[in-house]
Amino acid sequence: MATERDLVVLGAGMHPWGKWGKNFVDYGLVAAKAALADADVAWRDIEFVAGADTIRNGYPGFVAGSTFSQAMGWTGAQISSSYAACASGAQAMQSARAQILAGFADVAMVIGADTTPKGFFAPVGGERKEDPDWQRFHLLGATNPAFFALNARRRIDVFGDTVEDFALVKVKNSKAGVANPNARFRKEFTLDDFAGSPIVSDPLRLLDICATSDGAAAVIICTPEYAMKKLGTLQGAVRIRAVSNTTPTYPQVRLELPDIATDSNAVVQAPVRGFKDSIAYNAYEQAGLGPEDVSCAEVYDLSTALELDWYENLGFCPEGEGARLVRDGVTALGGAKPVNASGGLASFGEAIPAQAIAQVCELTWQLQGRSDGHQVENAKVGLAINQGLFGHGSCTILSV
Amino acid sequence: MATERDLVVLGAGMHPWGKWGKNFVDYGLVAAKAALADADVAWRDIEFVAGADTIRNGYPGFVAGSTFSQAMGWTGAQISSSYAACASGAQAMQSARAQILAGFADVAMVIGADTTPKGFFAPVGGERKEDPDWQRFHLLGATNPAFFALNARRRIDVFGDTVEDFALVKVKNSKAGVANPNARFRKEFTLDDFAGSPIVSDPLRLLDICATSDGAAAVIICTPEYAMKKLGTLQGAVRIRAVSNTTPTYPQVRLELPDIATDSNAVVQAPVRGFKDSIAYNAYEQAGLGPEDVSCAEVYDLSTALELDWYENLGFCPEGEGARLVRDGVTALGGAKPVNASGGLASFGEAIPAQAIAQVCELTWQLQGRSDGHQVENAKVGLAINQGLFGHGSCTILSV
Amino acid sequence: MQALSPDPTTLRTVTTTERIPAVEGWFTTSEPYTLIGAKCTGCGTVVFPPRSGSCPSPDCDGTELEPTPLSRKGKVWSYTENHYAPPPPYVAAEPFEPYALAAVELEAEGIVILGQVATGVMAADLSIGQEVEVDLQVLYCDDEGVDHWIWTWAPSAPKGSA
Amino acid sequence: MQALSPDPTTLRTVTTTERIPAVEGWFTTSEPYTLIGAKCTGCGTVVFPPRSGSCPSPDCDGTELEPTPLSRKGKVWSYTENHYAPPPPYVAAEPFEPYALAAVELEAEGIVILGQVATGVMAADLSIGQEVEVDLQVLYCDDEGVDHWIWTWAPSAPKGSA
Ligand SMILES: [Zn+2]
Ligand SMILES: [Zn+2]
Repeated sequence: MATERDLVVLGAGMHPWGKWGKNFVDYGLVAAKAALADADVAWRDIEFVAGADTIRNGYPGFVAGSTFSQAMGWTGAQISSSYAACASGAQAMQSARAQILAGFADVAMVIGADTTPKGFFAPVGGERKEDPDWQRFHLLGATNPAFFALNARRRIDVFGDTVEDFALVKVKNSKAGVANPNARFRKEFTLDDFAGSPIVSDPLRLLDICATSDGAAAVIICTPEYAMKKLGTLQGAVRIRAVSNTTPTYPQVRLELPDIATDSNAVVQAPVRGFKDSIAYNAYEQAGLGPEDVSCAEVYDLSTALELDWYENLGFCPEGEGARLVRDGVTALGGAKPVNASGGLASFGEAIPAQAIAQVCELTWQLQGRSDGHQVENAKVGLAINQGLFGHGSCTILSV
Repeated sequence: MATERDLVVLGAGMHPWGKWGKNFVDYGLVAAKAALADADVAWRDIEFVAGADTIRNGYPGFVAGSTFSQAMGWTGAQISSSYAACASGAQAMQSARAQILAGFADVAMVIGADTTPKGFFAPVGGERKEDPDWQRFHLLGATNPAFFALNARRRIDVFGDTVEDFALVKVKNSKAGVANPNARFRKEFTLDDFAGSPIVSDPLRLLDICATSDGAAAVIICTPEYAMKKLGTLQGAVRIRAVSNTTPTYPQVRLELPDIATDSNAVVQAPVRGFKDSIAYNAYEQAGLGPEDVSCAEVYDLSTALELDWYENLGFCPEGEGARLVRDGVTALGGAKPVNASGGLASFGEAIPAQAIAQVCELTWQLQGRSDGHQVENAKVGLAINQGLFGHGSCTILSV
Repeated sequence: MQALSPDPTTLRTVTTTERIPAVEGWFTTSEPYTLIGAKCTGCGTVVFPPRSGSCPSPDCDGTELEPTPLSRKGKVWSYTENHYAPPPPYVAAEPFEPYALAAVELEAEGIVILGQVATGVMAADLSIGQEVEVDLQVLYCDDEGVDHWIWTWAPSAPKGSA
Repeated sequence: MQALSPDPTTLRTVTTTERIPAVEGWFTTSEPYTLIGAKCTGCGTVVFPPRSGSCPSPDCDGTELEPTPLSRKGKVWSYTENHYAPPPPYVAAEPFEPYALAAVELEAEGIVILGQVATGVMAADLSIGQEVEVDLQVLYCDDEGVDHWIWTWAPSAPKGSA
């Protein structure tokens, strides 16, 4: 049951994902205005603006909270600008949530937008010999897909997964995405399409790996009191039950982006729960909910195989059994545990600071029954999870 | 009077300011360990880590909260990484403060560190035609000192200030800084030194403009309950009365870094209170205090003339009368309103993400009576103020 | 497709007479020289540099802004002189010559706009409240020898002179 | 100061025989090739890449770490093959030839370390659990013709062979 600490998502708005190369601010403005309209809140009424930063767009990207506040028109609001790689959106969510729960604001905007270059993500420019992200590219050529592939290979050799299992994730997600007007790729892929897809990082093919996209997402969140005044009832209101920005516990013994090596477990024993398990665990604890309560989940399918890992980290099945869930249709739209009913990153491509906020938009609409053509029936609890480079956990749980 | 909402600064630590070109993480570790020792808190007990980012040190700089958490040893803490240019430290303070007041943590670390290149601050690399910061450098060669100079020139032509008034600020601050072991420049300057100082941006000379430095600062903040358990009493505890991250209100009619133009006041009237006035005003409101209550203030003397502006923005005197305060010794150590008893940026040089946190360290020690040689007598209320590019206000008020 | 190929004669004429602005759409490159702002079609608010997509006023939902020429003349709000070459991306001449910058208030628009001051006019020649007007000069010459132009603030001709 | 000037003869010998590492202090450049970690003098925790100033364990206040050679041999934890040239700052050969990467577990240290696999050894030649050992190869040749070396994981020679 939601308590008075469980804030309300009053409105959600997105700029559709795509690849146009426009200024990221343009996308953000569209999302901000859509979210305000959805919430029926005037921009002047927003007391706190939490921006999720982008690091490839110069100064305006580093100060996203300020950039969007100025673009919408300065109102004297308090602001924050957060960066946590792929988890930036969740960190911005938590920033706004804490400000409200601390009593500094009643209603806030959380916003992120990005515009992205073509091809693999490369590190930021310049020679920075002490930056682990620079080192892994320069010394090893260890791209993001290479890290995804190391985990995919483990699944094959240790759990018996097949590359066809991975492809099934894309088939499932692309099918759901066809009906999503905010998705970039609205084409249904089949297993046959994979044969012609070039291998990028063995065993992963181009179709296994998510693209980089332009896009923007914003949500308006507020106290239950504020929502009550606005809506007249909290019946059907989407509540924020948990936001987890968990970091690893030493020693972190699973090789994670962008690290060249794990911590050592020779002197200090590894924690009971691995990093990715702990992200979900902490969110469940905060919400007082468990995997059995989740109606639908949005997880980061940066690679197809990675989605299978998330099933296990989320407790949807024991470790090593993720492939069974996609094979049996459990995680498909219409299955018992629909995952990425939005179409996932397979259909969107990733717009880094916007993506975790977009997950919240999608879940909000699912819980409100507004996801025409890709609606999860009777959705009551939605969960979004992902992970950013450098130990950034990100998990949000919503419920009606 | 402090209330239970007024958190406690339990410990403060710095790495002395200087110019060694080491990795910024090395400096931060020293400050973090010093702050923990000062607070007598174990690293494992820190529940939230708020990092202030640096944007010239690659990925680790963008995720300062994560970088310092990993460097100190992952503990599974929740984290944030904030960027707001010169106001980054205050935004990180408010991030940690809100998390605690929202009930997500009882004790948190706020930390920032930087290492800086020589010379003027230049924009981040690459051709970014839509970035206002890139534009002002490329199209006009409008450096930071040029903006400082525009304001200094106004003071001369409109208020009747002289360049000697500006120099007096440096004379005053450099004198105080001699006794500060964390200051970089511990040399007392005289008016005679100014004659030999080259003009950088007329009317400002090199000695009028603050240098860029390496440095780090960290504070441990906690709930009054946590402090009570630790200290046995709240008598003499340094309380956080206000943190303001105020943005401008449209139209912003004063030309501010890095803008090429102000907003227009032709259709929408300018707000009663200008941006810089509003930063202090909001902090006073939050604290329930006024300028008359302030025992000592740390203000950003990025240029000498700028310190005079702050006197007026802080309500220490009416607009245009700032120079009188420095002439009459009112703001000197021993005066009625000591400003920059630490030595200010004149003695430190600026280490961007660390500076606003360093201001809090300095005020904490002043309020605790630990500022040997530059102690403000009977200091009860301390105020720190600054402003970051792109509309970032930053004001913190502490009291015992 | 023939029609789309420019006449080489015309092309040469254009490249020799047209001034390439260092930034697109901020000012006119032929007389009368003016800065170009954007005006919200909803509330009439003007903004410089010009922008699109969203009115800068927090009370206006306007998303359409159209280019609008700004007043050619204004009054100096403040000024300074750069004595050291600014860092890149500024393209500094070598040897570097100090130059002035002025922030100028356009009364009708209620905007203060920063700009380089016309070459040769220094801080000592300026004062607050002085009337200046928009002119153009070369900001830098690129590696291909093409000049890139920028607006400047130039003291208005004294009354009675041409 | 005479004593500080190197003997040109010696210098030449050094530059022709010494291998320039692509990164300083992470591995030995003469046999036996090993990776070099850092070991906390307080608690004995080992970390790779080597670092200084602070023990990586949250429970240890240690600030002194000393270089320590790591096990030469380990077992493959996982592996992959790059089929496209990584972006800069990787210096890719042209034409680009696919190569393998392996994450290798060092049992004694309890660390998994990523590395390029010795040229010519591809994913099809690898399996999880397989023993590999540290070797060196040229990562890239810089504009001055100087080779920069990197550690690799190479399958250990089968038992009984040299
Ligand atoms: Zn308008
Ligand atoms: Zn240790």
